[in-house]
Amino acid sequence: MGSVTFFLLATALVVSALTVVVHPNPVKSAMALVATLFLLAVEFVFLGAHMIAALQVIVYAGAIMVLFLFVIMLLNLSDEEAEARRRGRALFRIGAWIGGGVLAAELAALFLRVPFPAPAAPPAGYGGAESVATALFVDYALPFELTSILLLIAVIGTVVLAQRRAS
Amino acid sequence: MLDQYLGVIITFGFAAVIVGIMCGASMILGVHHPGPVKQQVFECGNPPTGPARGRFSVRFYLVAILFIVFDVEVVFLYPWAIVFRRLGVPGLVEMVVFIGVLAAGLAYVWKKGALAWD
Amino acid sequence: MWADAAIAAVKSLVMLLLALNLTVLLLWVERKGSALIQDRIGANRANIFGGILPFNLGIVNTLIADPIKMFTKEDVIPAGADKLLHFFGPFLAVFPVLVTFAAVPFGDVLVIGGREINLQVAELNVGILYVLAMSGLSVYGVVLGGWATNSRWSLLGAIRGSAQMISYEIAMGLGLIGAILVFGTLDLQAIARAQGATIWGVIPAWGIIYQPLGFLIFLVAGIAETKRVPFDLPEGESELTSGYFTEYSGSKQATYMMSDFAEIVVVSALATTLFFGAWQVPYLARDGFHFPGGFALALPQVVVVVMQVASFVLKVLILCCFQILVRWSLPRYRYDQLMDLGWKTLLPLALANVLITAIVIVLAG
Amino acid sequence: MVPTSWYLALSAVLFAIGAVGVLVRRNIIVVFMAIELMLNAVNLTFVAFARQLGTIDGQVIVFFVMTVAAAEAAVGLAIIIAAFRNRPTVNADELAVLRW
Repeated sequence: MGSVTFFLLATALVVSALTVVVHPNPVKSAMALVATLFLLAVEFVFLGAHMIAALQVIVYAGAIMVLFLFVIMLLNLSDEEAEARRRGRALFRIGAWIGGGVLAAELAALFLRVPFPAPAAPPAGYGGAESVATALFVDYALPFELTSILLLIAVIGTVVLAQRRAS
Repeated sequence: MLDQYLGVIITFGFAAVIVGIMCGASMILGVHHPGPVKQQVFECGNPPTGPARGRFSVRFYLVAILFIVFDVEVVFLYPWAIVFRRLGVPGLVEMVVFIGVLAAGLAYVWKKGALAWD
Repeated sequence: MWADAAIAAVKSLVMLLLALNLTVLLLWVERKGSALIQDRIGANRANIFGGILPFNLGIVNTLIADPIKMFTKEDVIPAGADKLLHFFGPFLAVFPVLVTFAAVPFGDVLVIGGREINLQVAELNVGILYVLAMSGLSVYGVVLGGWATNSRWSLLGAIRGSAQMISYEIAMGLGLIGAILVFGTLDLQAIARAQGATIWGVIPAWGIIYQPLGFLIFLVAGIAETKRVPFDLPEGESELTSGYFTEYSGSKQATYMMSDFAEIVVVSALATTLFFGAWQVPYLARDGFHFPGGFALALPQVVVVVMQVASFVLKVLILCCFQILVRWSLPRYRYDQLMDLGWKTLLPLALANVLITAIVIVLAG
Repeated sequence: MVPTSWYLALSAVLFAIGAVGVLVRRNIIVVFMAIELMLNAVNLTFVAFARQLGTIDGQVIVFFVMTVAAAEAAVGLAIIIAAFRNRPTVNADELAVLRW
């Protein structure tokens, strides 16, 4: 992809990511995160990760974010911060933003100085369903099985936490 | 491989224009006579009382959690299904174990009554 | 490059117009169909321009007069609503559904001037996943529409609707796994081509032959996804007025209504592609008919392509009509029955279907 | 072709935005979303390096990261709901005690 496309996408990504962080309304924050995740999926497509891009939209944008929205609506959260903002945290906030800016600039400068050789043209079918599936079920069979245990623990933990005791 | 997505991008553009026009038509073509009564939310004639955004049963949340877990499972099943013929019996065993563990989770939730709506 | 883009644009327009026209046509089929079932006459007149038109076709009413009326109505946004999200609700209900059509093949290859045009807007390696990913996003249309309006009917409808949609999304996805096990690919065009084969040289090898249970699960889950009777709890007219789009009027409300029908078309198109041979006409190959028994009938390529597209549209239309028939035949489920059906019946059934299919494939070699 | 380092720089910026979000926001759910943002920034580096090295492993790791994120979101949000029940607030400062 051309550098113009990259910069357009990158700008959109940064803007939506900033919206997630600064927007006072949690629902709009969540929607901005959905947009960010979707744009990241587009980046994945450009990087040749077709399967991962589709999964990103299904799992992240389509499932995890729905859960976030559910919780926001469940707890009936409205614009928060107005009161939290008043409490003399201004200095800390400014410091955090400066620190974040320095971190981003330093990391970016570091990465941009590394002379990566141009990546070789990927083999046919790279990042497609077959290649990811083969790697997943042959080379990563054990982590795959462990994943199921992780999910089982998540289910049990959630039910225990969320269900009111013996009601 | 990228030129496959040309059609997707173009479809996104067309669909956005079509749906945008459909959603926005009334804003442009319709009349605008707002009024306090007209802008009230509809509650079968009574003036609404109290805030509209109450809290909800935690059951809906449990459904969403189960959705996430099983969505991840489905997402693992898709790549498995396409390479299944090459994997053969080991692939079947792998997936039986995986589904078995998650089915145990489903059974637990079922037993705990998180799926019961009354 | 530009030629490719132009071809892609034309294909995309054709597909979108096909889908939209089917959607609008369904509105009329629904009104007429419900009238037939309930022994009424149904939509039968349109008084356009004060009756200047000499003829009086009911179909004109639904196809032209209704949209014009809807689009020129006032857009009422209730006080306390979030204007931006109020717009994005209906937008996100239809947009993701429409873009899924990019991956659905509506014909085989058309050859014009030596250039082979694949009659599919985008040949995606991960076709089915693309469709599922996009259609999964339409849940935001429901959630945002209900939340943005600051009304309790809407919010309740939105919560119910989204819980229902995500519950049945699992069953829907699992129902398709069996078919993917059989065909071994996610590419919808490849699946369509694979269904051109025949079993013992006679029976067309359509997906439904291998996956009757998978089709049933997919169809039930698909009907539930469209949030219509018998699964119309989110709208539940008798209890929630209109559910998540209670506070919508004019063209936004029309858009929400259209989203239901667009989803019907998507479900039908997917079911056709995976289980009913997509654009395949039995025994029709690229060069004409090859009937079992050696009898062959050569046909020009254009005729073949037209027959394929027509076959696709016809199958989709039949499945759409079936869904409308279901809607007007069955009473509404209760919410606990709805959740039971999704989680306690369809989900275990779909898992069993996947395992049985896999075992049969292993045994058959 | 866009060089890998650009993608890495972009992911660094996204990561920093997420980190700042964790620091400055008090709404615990928004903090959570910022964490998801950081996870995704890292995913981007995985996929970028997978292309750089011409292997598929980075993409498989992203697969696992998504699974872990799903489990983490489920449990984390359940904890928030459980905490909310005892103290109706999602302000991180007011949830400072490990006991309720």
